[in-house]
Amino acid sequence: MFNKVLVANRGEIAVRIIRACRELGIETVAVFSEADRNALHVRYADEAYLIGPAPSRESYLRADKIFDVAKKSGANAIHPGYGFLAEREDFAAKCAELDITFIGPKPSSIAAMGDKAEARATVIKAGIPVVPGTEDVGNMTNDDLLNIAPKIGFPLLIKATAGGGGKGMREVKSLEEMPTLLASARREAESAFGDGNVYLEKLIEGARHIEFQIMADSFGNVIHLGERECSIQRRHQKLLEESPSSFLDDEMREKMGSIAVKSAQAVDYVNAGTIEFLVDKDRNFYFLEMNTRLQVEHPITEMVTGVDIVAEQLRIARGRQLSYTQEQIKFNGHAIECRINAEDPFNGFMPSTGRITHSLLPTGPGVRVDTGVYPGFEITPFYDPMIAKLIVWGETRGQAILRMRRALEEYRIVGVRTNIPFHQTLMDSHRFMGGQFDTRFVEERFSMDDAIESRSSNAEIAAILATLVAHQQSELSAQRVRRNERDTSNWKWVGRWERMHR
Amino acid sequence: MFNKVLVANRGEIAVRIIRACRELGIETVAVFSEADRNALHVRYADEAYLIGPAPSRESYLRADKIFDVAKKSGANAIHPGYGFLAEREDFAAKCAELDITFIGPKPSSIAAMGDKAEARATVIKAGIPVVPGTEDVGNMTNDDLLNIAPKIGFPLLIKATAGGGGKGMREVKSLEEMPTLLASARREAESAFGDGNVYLEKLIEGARHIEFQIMADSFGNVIHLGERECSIQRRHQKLLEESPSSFLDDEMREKMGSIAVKSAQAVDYVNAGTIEFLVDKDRNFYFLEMNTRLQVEHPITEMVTGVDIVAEQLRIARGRQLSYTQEQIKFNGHAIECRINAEDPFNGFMPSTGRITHSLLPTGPGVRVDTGVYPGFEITPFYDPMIAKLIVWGETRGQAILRMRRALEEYRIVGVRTNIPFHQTLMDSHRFMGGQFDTRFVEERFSMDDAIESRSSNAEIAAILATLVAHQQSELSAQRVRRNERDTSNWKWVGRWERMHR
Amino acid sequence: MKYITTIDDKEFEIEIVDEHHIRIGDRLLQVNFEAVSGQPVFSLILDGKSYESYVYQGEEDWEVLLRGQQYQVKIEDEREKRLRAAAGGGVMEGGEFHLKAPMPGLVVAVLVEEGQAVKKGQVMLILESMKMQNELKAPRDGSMGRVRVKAGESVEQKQTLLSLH
Amino acid sequence: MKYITTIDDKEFEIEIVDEHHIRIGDRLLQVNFEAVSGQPVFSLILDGKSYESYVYQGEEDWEVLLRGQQYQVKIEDEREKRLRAAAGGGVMEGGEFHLKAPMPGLVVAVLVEEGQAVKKGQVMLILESMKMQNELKAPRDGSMGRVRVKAGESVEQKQTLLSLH
Repeated sequence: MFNKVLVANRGEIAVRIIRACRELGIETVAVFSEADRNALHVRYADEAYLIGPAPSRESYLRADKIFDVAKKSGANAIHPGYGFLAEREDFAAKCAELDITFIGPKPSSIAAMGDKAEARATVIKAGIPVVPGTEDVGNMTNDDLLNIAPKIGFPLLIKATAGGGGKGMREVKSLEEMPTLLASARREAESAFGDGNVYLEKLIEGARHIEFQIMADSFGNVIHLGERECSIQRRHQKLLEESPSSFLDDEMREKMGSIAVKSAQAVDYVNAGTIEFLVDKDRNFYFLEMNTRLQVEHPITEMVTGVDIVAEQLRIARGRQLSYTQEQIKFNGHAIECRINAEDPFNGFMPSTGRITHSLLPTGPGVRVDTGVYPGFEITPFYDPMIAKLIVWGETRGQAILRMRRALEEYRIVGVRTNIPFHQTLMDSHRFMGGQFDTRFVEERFSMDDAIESRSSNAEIAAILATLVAHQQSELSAQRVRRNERDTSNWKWVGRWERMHR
Repeated sequence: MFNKVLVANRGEIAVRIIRACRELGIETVAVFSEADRNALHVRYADEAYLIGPAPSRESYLRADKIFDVAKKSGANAIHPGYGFLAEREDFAAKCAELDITFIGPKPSSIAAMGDKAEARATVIKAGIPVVPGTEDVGNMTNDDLLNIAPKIGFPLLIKATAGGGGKGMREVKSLEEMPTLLASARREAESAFGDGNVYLEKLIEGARHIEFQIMADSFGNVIHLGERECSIQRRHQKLLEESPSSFLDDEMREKMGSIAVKSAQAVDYVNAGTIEFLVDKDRNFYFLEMNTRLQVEHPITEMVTGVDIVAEQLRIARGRQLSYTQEQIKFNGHAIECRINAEDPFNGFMPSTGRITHSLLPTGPGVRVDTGVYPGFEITPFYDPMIAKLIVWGETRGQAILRMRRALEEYRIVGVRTNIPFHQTLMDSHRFMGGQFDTRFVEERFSMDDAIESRSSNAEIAAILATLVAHQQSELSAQRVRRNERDTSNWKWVGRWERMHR
Repeated sequence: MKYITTIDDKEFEIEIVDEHHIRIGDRLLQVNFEAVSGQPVFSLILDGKSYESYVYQGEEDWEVLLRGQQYQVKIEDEREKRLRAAAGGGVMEGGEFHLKAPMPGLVVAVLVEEGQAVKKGQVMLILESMKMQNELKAPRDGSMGRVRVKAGESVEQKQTLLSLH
Repeated sequence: MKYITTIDDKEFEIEIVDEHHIRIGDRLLQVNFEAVSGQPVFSLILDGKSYESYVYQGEEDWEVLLRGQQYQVKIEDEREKRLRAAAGGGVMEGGEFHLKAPMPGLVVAVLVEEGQAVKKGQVMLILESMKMQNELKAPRDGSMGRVRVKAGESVEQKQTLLSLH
């Protein structure tokens, strides 16, 4: 049984994993790039080792260096977090070879779910509904795809077989435009994943993205921890998640949950994983893909079930049985997570970098913040712009929204721009409050100008604030000039020298 | 029904109340002293008014000024928090007179429970066990007390009738020393409360301080939210609380809970209140007193019951029924609160003042921090040294202790000294872990030197750290001297000027 | 001191009367104004109402972030206003615009060619940074001047990418 | 540079070899040492082990707060050590001790009189501050010198309260 875990990640998720280890009395080893010497995961871990320069491919993606650190530190387990090496079958296989416990599923499960075409084929065999599209195909030519497309029907999506994060994805409205789009999708997939294979999927309109958290131990026990509603996205990047989904009732939850469990069983799954579904307007649901790792948005499930998912991952990896049966999982209240990104919502969500000079976290009842940053920390352009996750719990969805609004209002981050104003505007949106949204909502039916009422009522206050600050600054600079004048007259020579060297 | 609440308090509890109001869509009015212009409650409230100089009796205790602000701002309710005016019958009565909702019990309930002798008499009538002592007495002479003392038996306690916080309290071991102690107790009570009356109570040895949270609406519904174990004290000041108490079983919990409810009913209680009990080694329990207000340690009850006590206070004050029946109150897991005080545990818990220059809050799963301070805020000597409450939840007591240990390790406050090391040492204490403690534990059987093992193992690291810092500083100052030397040779005159003005 | 402050084309006349009072239009208001812990975060108590805001100087105007809304604020004192009135109030149009990289990154695509006419809002270039693709748009109509980068090139922050006439 | 560093009467010989190495006794260790965000909080990675500590200069010694323990650390370089050895190593005893108010407050009680003999640890005075009564104790045995305050008096921080011979 392992007693020292190497956390092969950075940022908030590395901190999250270190916390779980510490609470179980397990020692932790952090790895860091040159840009992350002062990162929180380095400060909190028991041990920390430099693994290379700032760019990920020279540090956090360098499996060889990570294994070196494991050897040097005596770490006998690795938690990959999410991203980086988390879904790399070869990495998990190499761990087994080196007799290091990989805290996650078996390499074969990662492989089976990592290739989208194979994953579809696998779950179809298990009788699980998938979005209609090309089946059982490894390498279809453009001609094959153009032949099949009309049978699937338009609009449809071209998706990269090795895909993720919207890369190599194209929406096709008609057969005419398809050849061009196929070419560009393949090009993008090739450059992003080194694999230009694509497949076709029917485009579900008005779809919701709803996913189920599952946990499986090595004794064949598999349970689900309910769903997460993740339809609030922008360019296929999730921005806000909530649990439960206001779109599901108990019956549908049970049905989808048991299918999620079945999907995991189909690949002999162990540890934590997530089954993503698309749900159409008529509540038909389709298997989309499985994420074979800890998910960014796992905390909302923790809030409504009381299960510490990361602690449970560690227990499972230590060869223990699940601490819960399906019957013991109870859902209590409602949780929402806002991803706080260093990007400017008033300027096309442009990423923002810089040093955080001041930060005030929202705290108090029902509020949790998972973050890897702190005042004095520098946000660099090398990594993901997500700098914190703000999670709230409320007895009802309404209470959770009001609490989130309160927490967003309290949250201050100075030094980089953040998307907090986006979330504030979203919390005030009637459609969001009413639960009326799909995965296109943010891009197509939402605008930062929606909050026009509160805008005009506060314009006068904004004018006063800016004027007071401008006035204060011009007073200050006037004083500075006056002081220098005096210096020059008394200490002519010195004053000049001082200015010269300022 | 009120829609604007004046919060007649400061610090973390004012922030706590403002948060609850905001989450219910109620407007908030803060009051502040000259020392608190930049305090968090001022920053978070919708409105804020200065009410006087820093000393409490010139600001937060000035009922007249607070009523002026209520009038000016149109606040139609007042939440007193704890301390200051919270248990002042005349203040509550004046609110009623001015048609302002007092968010708390009726003046008559405050009066009945505020006078310790009357409170004892009231609950005795309701058949509730009290610590043996003098009964039914308003003004006993020293002779009366000296006569009764042997009947109660030694050791016993002299306590101030109007008392609280250990003021005017003396422990008496024998009749011989009693006259001197009576005199000093009366003197202290007179100066602290303007009332020199005292009474006697048997000293329960090895006692635990266990209290029950009760909630009552104006329709006569009274429920309890379980107990809080508050035996970790120093000089009658609570330092750590937990819920549930490891000393109680379900049967005893039910019995004490129903007696707590009965005590509240005996004074026709409305809103939130706390019944304090002493429990002796043999699990006999005695009514100690009732706190007719929100309690500092209410969050641990919120963590294990899921009830938002402050929100419930507001609902009750708005004339609504309790949101829960006794049957709906379920206890889930274990919560611990550490009071983080600005005091130096390595120097007799001496209070510490100064500007907080840096602060890093523990966050993540199961951690809540209630605080009114932030980096840049100045801790002044005018108010209570409690600057934050660190609260954790775990599925079991063991998990909660491990989580608290993790959270304390993460918590950084620079600029003032805090008692965080005290709590860290406590978390490592075997007696604390085993639940073996009473109200004398911290003073009599605990020492900061208990952690002697970890001390010596880290001494070498401490030596290295100090040496590196000292070395760095001497290098820096050497550089400064060298730079000055060069300056002097090149710019003799300038260098001298620069040094003169440093 | 009197200021003319403009937000969303609306003008406010704000007079700083003394340390604790301002006049806006004909209303005299009590102000209590503080910077919070040496940051560009300001706490304002205005006739009892408490506000907190992030105020800083942008490229041209002041920027105010208040309750989830961002305001571009133009502030002129009386002297500046008079000068501008004397100049005829004409706002300068045209001139060359240089698109600079807002952050270090990788140029994924250049969507315009030299000499090409572009419309305001048209995407000119895609820059990848922090794992996100960012569209850089034309701030006004114009014709493309020199294009200094090509797809696949790494650029530094503030490096000039292309120019718009 | 070599230092002799003492904690709890235990001596450590620590040599700063270069920016990334120290020698303690005969072990050569790799160090990576950083101040965190300009505060007296230091992050030390020592042969891979990560420590964080609050280090500051006390009245005489250095103080280190590490993992819930506070250490008084005495640091001497070789020159200082030699000087002290030459002086015979005698530690100065006695001298007058002036008890100063550690913070502003109210004197609740003065428990000693001028001329009285006191023992180390004996409570000399009670000072109320932040609603707490604080006992100020004698740092060593001695006899009371001048008592400058009386019960009921308000005192400023660092005001001298009484002296001990």
